[in-house]
Amino acid sequence: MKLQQYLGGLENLGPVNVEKRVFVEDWEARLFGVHMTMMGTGIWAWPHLRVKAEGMNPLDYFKYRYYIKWLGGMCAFLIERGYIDENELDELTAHFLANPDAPLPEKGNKNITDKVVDYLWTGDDPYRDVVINPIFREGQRVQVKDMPSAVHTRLPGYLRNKIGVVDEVYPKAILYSDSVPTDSVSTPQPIYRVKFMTRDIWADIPDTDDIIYNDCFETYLEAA
Amino acid sequence: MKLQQYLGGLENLGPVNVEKRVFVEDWEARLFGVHMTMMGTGIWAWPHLRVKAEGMNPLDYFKYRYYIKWLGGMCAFLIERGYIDENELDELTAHFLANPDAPLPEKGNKNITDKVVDYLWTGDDPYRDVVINPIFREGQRVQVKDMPSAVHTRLPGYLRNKIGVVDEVYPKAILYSDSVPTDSVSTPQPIYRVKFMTRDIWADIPDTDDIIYNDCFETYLEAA
Amino acid sequence: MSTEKDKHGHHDHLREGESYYAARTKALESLFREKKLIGTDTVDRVINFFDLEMGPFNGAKVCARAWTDGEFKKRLLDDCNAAIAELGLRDGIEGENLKVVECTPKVHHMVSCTLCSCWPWPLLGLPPYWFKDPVFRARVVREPREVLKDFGVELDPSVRVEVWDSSAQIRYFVLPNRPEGTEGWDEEKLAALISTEAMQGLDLVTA
Amino acid sequence: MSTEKDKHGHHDHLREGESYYAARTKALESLFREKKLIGTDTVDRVINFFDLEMGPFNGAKVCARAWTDGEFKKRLLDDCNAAIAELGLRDGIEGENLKVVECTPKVHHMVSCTLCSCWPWPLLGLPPYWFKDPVFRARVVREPREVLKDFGVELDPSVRVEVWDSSAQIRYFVLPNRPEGTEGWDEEKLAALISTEAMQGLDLVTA
Repeated sequence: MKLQQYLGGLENLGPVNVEKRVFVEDWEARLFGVHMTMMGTGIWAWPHLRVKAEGMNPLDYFKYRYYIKWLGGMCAFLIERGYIDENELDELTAHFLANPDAPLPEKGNKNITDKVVDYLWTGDDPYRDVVINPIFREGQRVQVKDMPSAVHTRLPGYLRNKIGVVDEVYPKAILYSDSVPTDSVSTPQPIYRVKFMTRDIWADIPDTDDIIYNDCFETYLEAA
Repeated sequence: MKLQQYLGGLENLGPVNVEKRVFVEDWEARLFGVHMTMMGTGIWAWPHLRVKAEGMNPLDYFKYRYYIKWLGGMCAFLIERGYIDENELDELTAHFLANPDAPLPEKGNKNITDKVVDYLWTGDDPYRDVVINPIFREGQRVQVKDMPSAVHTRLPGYLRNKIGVVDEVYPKAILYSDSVPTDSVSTPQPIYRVKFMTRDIWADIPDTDDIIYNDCFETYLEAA
Repeated sequence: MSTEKDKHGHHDHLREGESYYAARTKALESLFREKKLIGTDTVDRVINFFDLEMGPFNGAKVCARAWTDGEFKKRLLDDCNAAIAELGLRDGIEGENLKVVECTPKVHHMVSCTLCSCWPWPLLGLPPYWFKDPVFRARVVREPREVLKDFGVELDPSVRVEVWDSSAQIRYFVLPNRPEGTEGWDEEKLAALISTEAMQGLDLVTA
Repeated sequence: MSTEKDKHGHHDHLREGESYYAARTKALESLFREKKLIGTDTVDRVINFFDLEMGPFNGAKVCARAWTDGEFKKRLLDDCNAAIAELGLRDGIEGENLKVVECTPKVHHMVSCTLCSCWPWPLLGLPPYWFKDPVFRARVVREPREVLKDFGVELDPSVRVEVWDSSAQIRYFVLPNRPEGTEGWDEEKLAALISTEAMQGLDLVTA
């Protein structure tokens, strides 16, 4: 069990940190800018970052702030794929650590900025125009499979083995990602909004009318 | 999900601490002596301590050493049950913190020592001489139920929904505990040693012949 | 490089402090510039984009219009991406497929992403810290009312909670209840009442 | 006392340091003495009991006899509690129902307690730190061979691993393989080779 795939429903964690800022340190915003550049120029996509997050020590996952984890994941990815050299990065880090006000090089590719902004406005629609024959219909009872643990999943652990009702069959096939190892969501397939009674997931909750909706890839479901 | 009930199989945790001593600080041995006294005089039993452990913040559970958690659990229990007063304990703690060499009072009940040693030699046999009619037989395939989360369980989370084979039907009924809230192991009942193929629990492991045995209370099983 | 370093090296870096993270981030951007993978103004432009173009001010505008124009609200609930274009708003990344869920006096909607941090960027900008907090994500599906209390919101027990846990590509947006006492207010005045949190169900709008 | 204190107070104490834990433990024993819930010598006697009476020296004696007396080994595997009495050993707490599992060149046994720290006290005394480590307990059932590597033990891949995860009241004890080159050794000399870890499957016995 990778805890990051089973976060939903984990008990006894204490209060939520209700911090409302997006970035709590200046470097986080700049790191986000680099990440967005990587997205907009095709260096990576969300699934690559998520694979890194799910592969972390779960205690570290809880311990470190969101963008600290991003920093680790981005550096690891860029080194693994040969975009940057680890020693070079370590040396430059030491340089900026000793000289925090040292300027960034006035180099770069001025076309990248427009490309990234264009990407922000365009996005990356996951719908694929292929023929789909959804095997479940609206109103049907479905059970969530208990798939083997994967490098990366889009199936929240707390839904495994649970039964819900198809609330909506989405009209087109969705491609999640064909470039990372997942538990079989890397081919375009139908997705379904499934409605679960929260009490069917956790029998001990007091609020028996509450509902949870989740968008499930077809491969995660079987007829109940 | 209470993580402490689902420890088995948790991934990406890093190396085991292979420390071979039982006690790594002197106070731990003395705390254990007090605990053993509580056991031997009927103040508490294992299930009370386990309830406290399973109710902890899971991150704290990983963070603190075993006997540090015992210290917290023992103090909380003794205060809740009125054996000691929290303020009195806090004041005495402050006293010994300021005066680490201050002596313990030369008071006590000299009969307790023999009683505790006698308990150590006698133990607490959980077998209960009641008629049992085990509903499963040796060689039968059984599936582990996915019981609602409980205050305290003896069902390892990683076995939920998994299928194994009854390896042995134990000859007598076992009483786990009738004094703590559990997921129904608090009545005497048959138990079974169930044999699981490790690959049936985790499809991605490389060692496909490995086996896990677990002693399951009857209430946790259904015919497969 | 040892195997141990291969396995744990990158995580070791996490144990450093803020000045290290800042320096490493600067080193990263510096290398991107050297390798011409980024422009000198790209990072500033991205930050600026989420300050001025994609932010919760968009979502608030949508709510205010929906509160004051019943026909617009119908179109919004039916097809969010099409409806927001009427207001001159654009969709884009993390909002290719937006879906609005409407609170009523009897039903309160909350959005979560227990697997990562899916969030409707075109309407709300980037997700705040709390949404990405593993503790929020762990608790919101099982005990949404308790989580609301951490945000200072006490929900009437008679109200049903519906949690929308994003894990595919639909991005959910909550249309909160219009507060009482705002009859006749114009859209701008209404929009100013609406917090980011309210548009994901973690706050109620009050006048 | 505030609600917050009720909910989190006892855990807060955990955040203190060793001198605090020592003082609080002393305060606990002190209060037990004041209230006559304990004798002045009880704690010392309990510590002494596990130093001298219930410890891994018992288990080692059992293994050495089993290695040198085939008939005893049969009785041991059949009924551990009865067999150890032949050696003058007593069972007792956490050993009311002992069960011995025998390693062979083809099968290696390991014991775990993923839910707490069940351990055969009459044969091995109290469990060492590693057995109670949540990381050990999490990993041993899924990746026993990797855990063995952390203990410096490399198992031949052809050997099947059987893990005995204690969760009811049976306490498992591993009879390790007798090492080669010990033909004719007496029981005392054999017993001296056997570590606590070997009797739970986390070590191999070598001469």
